[in-house]
Amino acid sequence: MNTSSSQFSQGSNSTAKQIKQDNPLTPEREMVRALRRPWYERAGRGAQVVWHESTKNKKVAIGLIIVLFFILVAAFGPLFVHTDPNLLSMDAQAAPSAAHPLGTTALGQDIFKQLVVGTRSSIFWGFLTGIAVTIISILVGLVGGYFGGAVDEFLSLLTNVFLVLPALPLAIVLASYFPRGPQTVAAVIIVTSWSWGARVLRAQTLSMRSREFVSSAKSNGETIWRIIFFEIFPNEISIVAANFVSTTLYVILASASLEFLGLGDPNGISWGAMFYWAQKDNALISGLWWWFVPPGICIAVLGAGLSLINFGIDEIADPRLRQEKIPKLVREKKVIA
Amino acid sequence: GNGGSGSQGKTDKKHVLNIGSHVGGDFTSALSPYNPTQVNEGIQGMVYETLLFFNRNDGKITPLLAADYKWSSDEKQLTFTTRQGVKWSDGQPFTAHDVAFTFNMLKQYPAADSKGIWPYLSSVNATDDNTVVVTFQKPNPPLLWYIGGQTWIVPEHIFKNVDPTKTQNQNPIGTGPFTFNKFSPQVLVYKRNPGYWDANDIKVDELDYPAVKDNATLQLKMMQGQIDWGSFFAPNLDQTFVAKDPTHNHYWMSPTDMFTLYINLTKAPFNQVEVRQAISAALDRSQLSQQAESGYVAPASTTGLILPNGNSYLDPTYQTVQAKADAAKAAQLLQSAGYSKGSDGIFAKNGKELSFSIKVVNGWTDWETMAAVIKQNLHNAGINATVDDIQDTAYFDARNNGNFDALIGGLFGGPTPFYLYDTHLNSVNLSPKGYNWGKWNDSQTDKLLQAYSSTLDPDKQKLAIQGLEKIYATQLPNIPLVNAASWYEYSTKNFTGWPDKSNPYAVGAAYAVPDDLIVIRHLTPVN
Amino acid sequence: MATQADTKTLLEVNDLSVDYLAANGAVHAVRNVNFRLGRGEILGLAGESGCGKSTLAYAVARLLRPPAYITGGEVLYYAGARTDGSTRLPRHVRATDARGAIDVLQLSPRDLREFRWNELSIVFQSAMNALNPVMTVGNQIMDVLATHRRNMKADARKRRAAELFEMVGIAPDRLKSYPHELSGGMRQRAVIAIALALQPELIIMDEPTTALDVVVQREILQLISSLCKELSTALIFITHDLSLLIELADNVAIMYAGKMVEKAKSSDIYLHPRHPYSYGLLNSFPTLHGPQRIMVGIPGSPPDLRTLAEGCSFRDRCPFAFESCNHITPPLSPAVRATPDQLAACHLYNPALSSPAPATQDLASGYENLAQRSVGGSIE
Amino acid sequence: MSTINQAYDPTGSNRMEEPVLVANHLRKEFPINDFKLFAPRKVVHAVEDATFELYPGQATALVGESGSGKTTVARMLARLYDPTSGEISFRGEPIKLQSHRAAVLRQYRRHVQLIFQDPFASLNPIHDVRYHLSRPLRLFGHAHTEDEVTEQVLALLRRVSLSPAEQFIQKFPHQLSGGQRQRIAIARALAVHPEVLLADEPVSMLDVSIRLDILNLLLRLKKEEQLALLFITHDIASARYFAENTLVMYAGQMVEGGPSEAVIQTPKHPYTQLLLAAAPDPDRIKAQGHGLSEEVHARGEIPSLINPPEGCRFHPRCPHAMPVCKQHFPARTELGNGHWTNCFLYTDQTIQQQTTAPAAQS
Amino acid sequence: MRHLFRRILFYILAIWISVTLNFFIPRLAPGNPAEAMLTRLERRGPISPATQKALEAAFGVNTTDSLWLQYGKYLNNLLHGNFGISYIEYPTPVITIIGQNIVWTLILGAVAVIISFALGCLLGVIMAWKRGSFVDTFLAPAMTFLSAIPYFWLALIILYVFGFTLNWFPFSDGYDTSLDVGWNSAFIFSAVYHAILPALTIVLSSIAGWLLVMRNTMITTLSEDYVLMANAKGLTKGRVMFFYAARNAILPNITGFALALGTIVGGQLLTEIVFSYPGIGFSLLQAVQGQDYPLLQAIFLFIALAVLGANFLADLAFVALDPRVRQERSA
Ligand SMILES: Nc1ncnc2c1ncn2[C@@H]1O[C@H](COP(=O)(O)OP(=O)(O)OP(=O)(O)O)[C@@H](O)[C@H]1O
Ligand SMILES: Nc1ncnc2c1ncn2[C@@H]1O[C@H](COP(=O)(O)OP(=O)(O)OP(=O)(O)O)[C@@H](O)[C@H]1O
Ligand SMILES: [Mg+2]
Ligand SMILES: [Mg+2]
Repeated sequence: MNTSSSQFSQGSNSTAKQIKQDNPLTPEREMVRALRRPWYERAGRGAQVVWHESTKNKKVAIGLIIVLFFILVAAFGPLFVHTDPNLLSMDAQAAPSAAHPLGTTALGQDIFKQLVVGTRSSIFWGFLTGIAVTIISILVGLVGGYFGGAVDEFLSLLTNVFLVLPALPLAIVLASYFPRGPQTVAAVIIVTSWSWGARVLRAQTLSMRSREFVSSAKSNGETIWRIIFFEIFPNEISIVAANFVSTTLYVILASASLEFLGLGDPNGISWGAMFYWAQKDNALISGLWWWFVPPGICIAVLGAGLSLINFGIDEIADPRLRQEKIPKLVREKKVIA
Repeated sequence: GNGGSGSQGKTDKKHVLNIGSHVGGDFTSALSPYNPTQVNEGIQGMVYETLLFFNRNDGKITPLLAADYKWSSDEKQLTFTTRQGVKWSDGQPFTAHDVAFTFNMLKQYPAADSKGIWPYLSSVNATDDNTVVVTFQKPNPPLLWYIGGQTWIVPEHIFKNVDPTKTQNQNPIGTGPFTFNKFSPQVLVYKRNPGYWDANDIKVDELDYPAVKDNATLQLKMMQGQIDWGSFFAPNLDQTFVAKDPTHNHYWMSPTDMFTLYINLTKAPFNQVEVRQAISAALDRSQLSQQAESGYVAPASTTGLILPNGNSYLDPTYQTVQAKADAAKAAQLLQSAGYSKGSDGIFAKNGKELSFSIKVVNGWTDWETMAAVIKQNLHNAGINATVDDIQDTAYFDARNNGNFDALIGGLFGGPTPFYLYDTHLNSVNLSPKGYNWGKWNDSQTDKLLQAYSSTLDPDKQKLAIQGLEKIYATQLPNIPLVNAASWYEYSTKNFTGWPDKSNPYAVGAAYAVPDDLIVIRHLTPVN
Repeated sequence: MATQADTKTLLEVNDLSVDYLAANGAVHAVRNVNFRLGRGEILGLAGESGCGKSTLAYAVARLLRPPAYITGGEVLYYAGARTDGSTRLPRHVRATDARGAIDVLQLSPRDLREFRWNELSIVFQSAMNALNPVMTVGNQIMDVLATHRRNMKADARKRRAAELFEMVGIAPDRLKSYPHELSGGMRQRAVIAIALALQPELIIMDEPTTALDVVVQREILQLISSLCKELSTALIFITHDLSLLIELADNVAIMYAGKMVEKAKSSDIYLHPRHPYSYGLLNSFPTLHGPQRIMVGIPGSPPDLRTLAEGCSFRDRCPFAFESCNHITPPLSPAVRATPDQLAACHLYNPALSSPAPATQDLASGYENLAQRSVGGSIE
Repeated sequence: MSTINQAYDPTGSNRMEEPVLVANHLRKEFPINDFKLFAPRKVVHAVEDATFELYPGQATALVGESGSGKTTVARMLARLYDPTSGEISFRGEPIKLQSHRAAVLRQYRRHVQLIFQDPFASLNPIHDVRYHLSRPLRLFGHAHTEDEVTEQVLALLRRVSLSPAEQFIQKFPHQLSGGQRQRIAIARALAVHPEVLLADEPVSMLDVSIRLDILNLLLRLKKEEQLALLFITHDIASARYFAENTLVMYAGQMVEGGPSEAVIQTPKHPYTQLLLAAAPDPDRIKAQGHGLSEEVHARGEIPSLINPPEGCRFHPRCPHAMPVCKQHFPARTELGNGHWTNCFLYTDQTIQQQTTAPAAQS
Repeated sequence: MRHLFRRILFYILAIWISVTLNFFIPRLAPGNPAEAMLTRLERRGPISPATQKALEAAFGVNTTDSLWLQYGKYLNNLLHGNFGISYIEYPTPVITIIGQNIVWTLILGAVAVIISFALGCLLGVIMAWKRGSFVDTFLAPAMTFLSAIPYFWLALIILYVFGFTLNWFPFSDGYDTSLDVGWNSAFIFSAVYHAILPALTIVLSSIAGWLLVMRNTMITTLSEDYVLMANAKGLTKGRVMFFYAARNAILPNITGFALALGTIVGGQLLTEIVFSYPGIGFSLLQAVQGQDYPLLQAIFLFIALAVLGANFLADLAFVALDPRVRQERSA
């Protein structure tokens, strides 16, 4: 392309010169400086916008409060528990009391402490796994969706295969044959659950790819990676966020189930381990409801919080879903609908 | 079915006993008593009988198919006189030839010889219709339990040409009080055998063995009266079971075996006896008993004797069972072994902390709890133990191949204390599939075992046992934790006559064979 | 208003107002609109995007969905005898006054269902979305017949549907097609066929042809206008393309910011628009003939419909705005004595406030000045 | 009343200037997916044989029914589509069409920019105006520091009359009206400092007043920057208003072209005539009173481009169709003053006058 | 053509991957089936080395074949429909075990999933239609909470309350085991009676998902022009609600429904465990614990087939329900 490139370079020089002439530096240094903004300020504003947008939606607000509460408990709760929550004592099967706010297990362990400390592992692994699953689905979905062709063919075949692999049975098989512990549960869940998000994102990317602003960025001269990660990806944030939230909920439920089945680490401290022991030690038959009920409530409340955020995201993304308040005039029947 | 017990039966007053001993999946048709993988509940005992019954609670022997037995003076020959008038359930007469056939069949199919008797025998012959002579390679009287008490006599005319480990045995023909009636994956049904040689003693008309998926369900079913006889471990039965119907619901956990902490004697630091003693001293066995076993069983004696059953053998020196932890003693022992306490409270030698892992089977919650208690006890004494909770197959793999620091395991008892020592300490059993998992290889022990097994003299035997007790208690080839019971729950709503502490005529567990046969013979329906 | 209603009047809209009651304030999308529509009349409704044309149309058909609410006014419908001498509306749909007018806004849901499509049908802005994608177009026509002509036999319905399709120029065998199998133009015609199914007295069409190219568009418009003439059906036709409207409609109404600012015969509007906004609109279309002139359109942007004060809402963009425009809302009234049917809402024609009334040339020069000012610098 | 001083002369000085971009026999076929077992692979014949030139400082309008291939032509010129065959020359040099090298494409795009048909879709909703305008500046090295970027973005915004610029710079697309968006899209193309601007129906979706705004803006830019413009529309009146030259497309074929005034006032091709007849024209009212005129007769729809009619694609709808129209696509007939058409109606005349057979077409 | 080819390739690959994973994963773990068997056998005392060896021989554990050779043999057997003999239920053929169990799983699962889907969609439609009403405002958050409850937890509590404490329903088994299995009224009644609690829990825990998704798609659909047009046509409420709105809104849920149908076989494991209900899920768990390779592999194959079958059905359903995909169907 020797000829062409010389032809091009000549052109660009002349145009550039021309522009310079047309626009002599105007006395707008002031304005430019006023528009200059350090990154942290911009990031701060971005966060502010996100916060504002999300708290405007009541569902998201309630969901966020719930999830934040659990995150705080996970982060700081264990700092207030000074003894090993799995410490056995002879004060077994005690009903809730001042000494043991949630009573004790059949082995005399303090349930409240277990719950608080267990929150950390459940939340930490839940979110970590959620993040990992999300990242994998983003990579697979975006790359497959954008490039199309053989890459996509392969990736979507893989996705579809993993989509139909039975998750829970596979998880059980995997979890039983690897060392016990949250890492295994997390790995198993990652393997079995990335495909759904990847599929959704691929479909989205596929439709994004043919959107005009992508073509327009292309015709503007942007590179492929920049188009994928700066033009397409940010538009899928709400899907990614929703996917992350629902994956996290799924992860928390799935890992509780696996741990309940004894495929976790029974000696660890987590909500799932609490279920395991409560069930094995006949908590329900023995009437030890305070052992069996709290972790279930915790998961359900946290899960409901996550679902609320999810619905909120849906509503933010699709204004039609927003619940408009019925105006006073309407309620007073002063107007005709 | 719910409430399908005899007392609620209709006009014909059929007395049905519901037995909950199959916990797990569905039934498969495994009707040969010598199937190596599994045998359906009721086949051994209810259909096929043994020659003798050994009561593991007190060591007493009751004749069954054998009317009598006799040792030769050199203890190399054992002669059984078979019971007369016994018929197979197909009407054919039972004779000594069937007995001889059964033993020779085990020789032919070693896989069926699950107790491993033939390595000690040279021949088994029926000298006439009522007499069977068992000839030993060398004297071994303890083998009588396996020969008389654990060998299921099968009819020659049925098993003549089949491999007992493979045969489907669709229509089991035995001498026992019940005949197999119906198979379904969910339930096994046995009907009373009217031609049983002791038919008058049998008051139960039908046995139902429903398949139950887990212990919790079994317990719920028992509490609803759907099951009369159960064999399962569940914590806190006093509160969750007995208290719901104190007049009828009972349990009795007769100690027949023992739980122990196996330590790998081939590894440092466990090859140091002081360390083993320190670990033993650090344990709070009463806590183990209370928390892991809900107090059903007593703390174990470090002699390896299952008390109180083995009381008659007990060397008075070891009268007291060390139930409480003695951290000071443990510390002293460790110091004598060259350990010193580090800043974090853990003993160390040459910069190496005293720390090891304990393997337990995932899902066996009593063991898991034991491990947790042990970990905590040891931690209090400055020993760092971690719990390695693994899948059962991984556990057996590690156990059989010696890939462990320590593991919780069971010691199998028997009618006398000898069996436990022999199974787990005899150097013969060092082989990979043997039960000497800790690799205890001690000539003194072997000698004492030999001394016991070559005599019929109770005094000599007691002496040998006491020697073994001493070795156990001082050397600690493994560290006994608590006794292990045969789990046994029952309801007197429909049947009475169950074995219990005051009348320990048999081990109560429904899976204990042929104890189940003995229990059935004692049961009477409530009207 | 309604005193001189004659038998030719079909629809009378009095003081109709519609608000979008949104969280951040009410949008006054239609404000006190009055007009009358005769039988068989084609009324064109034009105006900038967002001035409330669709909202007005939906309000007349009572099809508004929350957050839109009708806050006042009445929509009187005179259900006359049809050519076959019958009234199609059932007895129980009661007239609200002596002349047999029905206030559409007061109908119960049940009566409304009877009223709809029998008397008034509507064609939505885009045909692509107005058809149920999982139902054949034939079924969507027959649906109407089955609901409103209950004693019609199934094969009669089928015949009628085929007839309608033929009428709009689609082969009847396409009745079995799903919407996606038809081209845009065919879909558009299918929707029109549905609108014609019951031969209502009034059809409302909301920008039915924006998605089409000129040739197809013209075909459809010809079809519609001939059908209206044939069946003497009244039509309200909405678009922001004034030149189209002037060709098609008998009368044209121009809306601005929720109000009607001018209403007149289409030729009147074309030849001498009275309201400065109407003039601006007409002046925004390049023409095919005549000299080429520089055009500027209407500078500025429409006001926020949330915060409308008294006064003329066009005043900020009007080259002729004067003091009174800021305070007094101009009523829609005859502008120039010579053309009494041409109504405009502008103070320029109110002798009390301003005189003399400007001629079309005056309006032109006003805009001309504006043009000179805005582009004069760059184009000589 | 001032007329626009249309500074062109079809045969005059501007024409003498070299064309900056030349399309030579461009053709585009889109393959379509087909799940039938043994059927031959189908294609959409979207553009057949498009040939034209773009001159600096001049606008060329491309009109035609929807689906006639206008956008496809523009996209080929912008190198978003690869032409199936044909040639594009930029400043007299042919561009290697099959080359996919990103760097080469980028070099080309530095000079030829496309304004997309739809202002609502062609701006990324999550990026603000600054981002949209700064990217081309940075990509093509027109600005390096943050301040330089800001400065030039402000200048661009003023250029398209978006003021106050310092407010618009922070806005997001959804905060802009359609006309404002369209102007951002134009500014974005201008940020590259292109020599050729391909404007694809920049006004079809807009309100009349905004529409004029944009047309006037483009007119100004054409003059100021000596831009070569391709102006795509289906509104023939806008073409007349805006462009010196007009090309008419029908079903992927170019059927008529030449100076706008000539094409619009004296349309030759039957399709152009139909198009003009169909265009809304209030002037007709004067003659006929109100009501739609009944003079448009060409019923029928744009033909399928998968199985296009042989020969002239307009023949199924053409009132003057002759047997020959079904067999051959007519050659281009020059009608003088740069006005040409592809129609057999006019070739006959040519033959008679010159008594020679028309030269074989390539 | 390409589409069909791709589809077939997908089915084959999916089956192959799931079959392969299940061949290797268990075999990579420590221990072997014979050792797993000891768990059960040792309950009655120690087992002689000879018997242990016999076990290993029976299970083919002591083979000298390399893992790859075994894999080849295994694939070959599969191709010949030979699933082998179960280890944990030795010597029952695997196919018998699956045959016994799969019916229970399928019937309970299909009934529960279909009820849950139908009910959830119906409620979702009604909630969307009555948007903002009491039903909508309070049911939606309640459902959110319900959908976040761990399934087994809910099931255990229901079992405990209704099965045990109140004793209204049986809490274990698929039928009254004293009855004979057969097509008689007593058996069917008993089977239905036993299925109520498990089905109820499945419905309860999954209905919320359907309901909320359906509600959202329905709300979106209700704002479509064709629904407005249907109203404008004066059609009856029911016709608009079901034939115009719900009919379209349900389409996006079909895929989810297919996946849910596909997970019936594998997904009911917790139900089967908690309610001691016969079925393939419980067998799977046992096979896993007993390292019963043949049973495990066969169950997995069946699950994979079920999932793919459901997918296939969904493909068909989609084509039947959405005329638009009949024309072009993209992978
Ligand atoms: N849901 C809504 N909430 C608030 N305001 C709305 C809503 N829908 C429409 N509007 C406002 O109501 C006004 C009138 O809208 P309408 O759709 O009637 O305009 P239009 O004249 O039909 O415009 P177009 O020509 O673009 O179709 C507009 O200013 C619009 O912004
Ligand atoms: N990517 C594509 N794949 C297949 N066919 C296409 C593709 N793009 C355009 N077409 C077809 O090519 C033909 C020309 O399309 P094009 O978009 O160029 O028309 P247009 O003249 O710009 O129409 P409009 O005025 O509606 O924008 C149409 O029939 C269209 O369906
Ligand atoms: Mg509108
Ligand atoms: Mg186009």
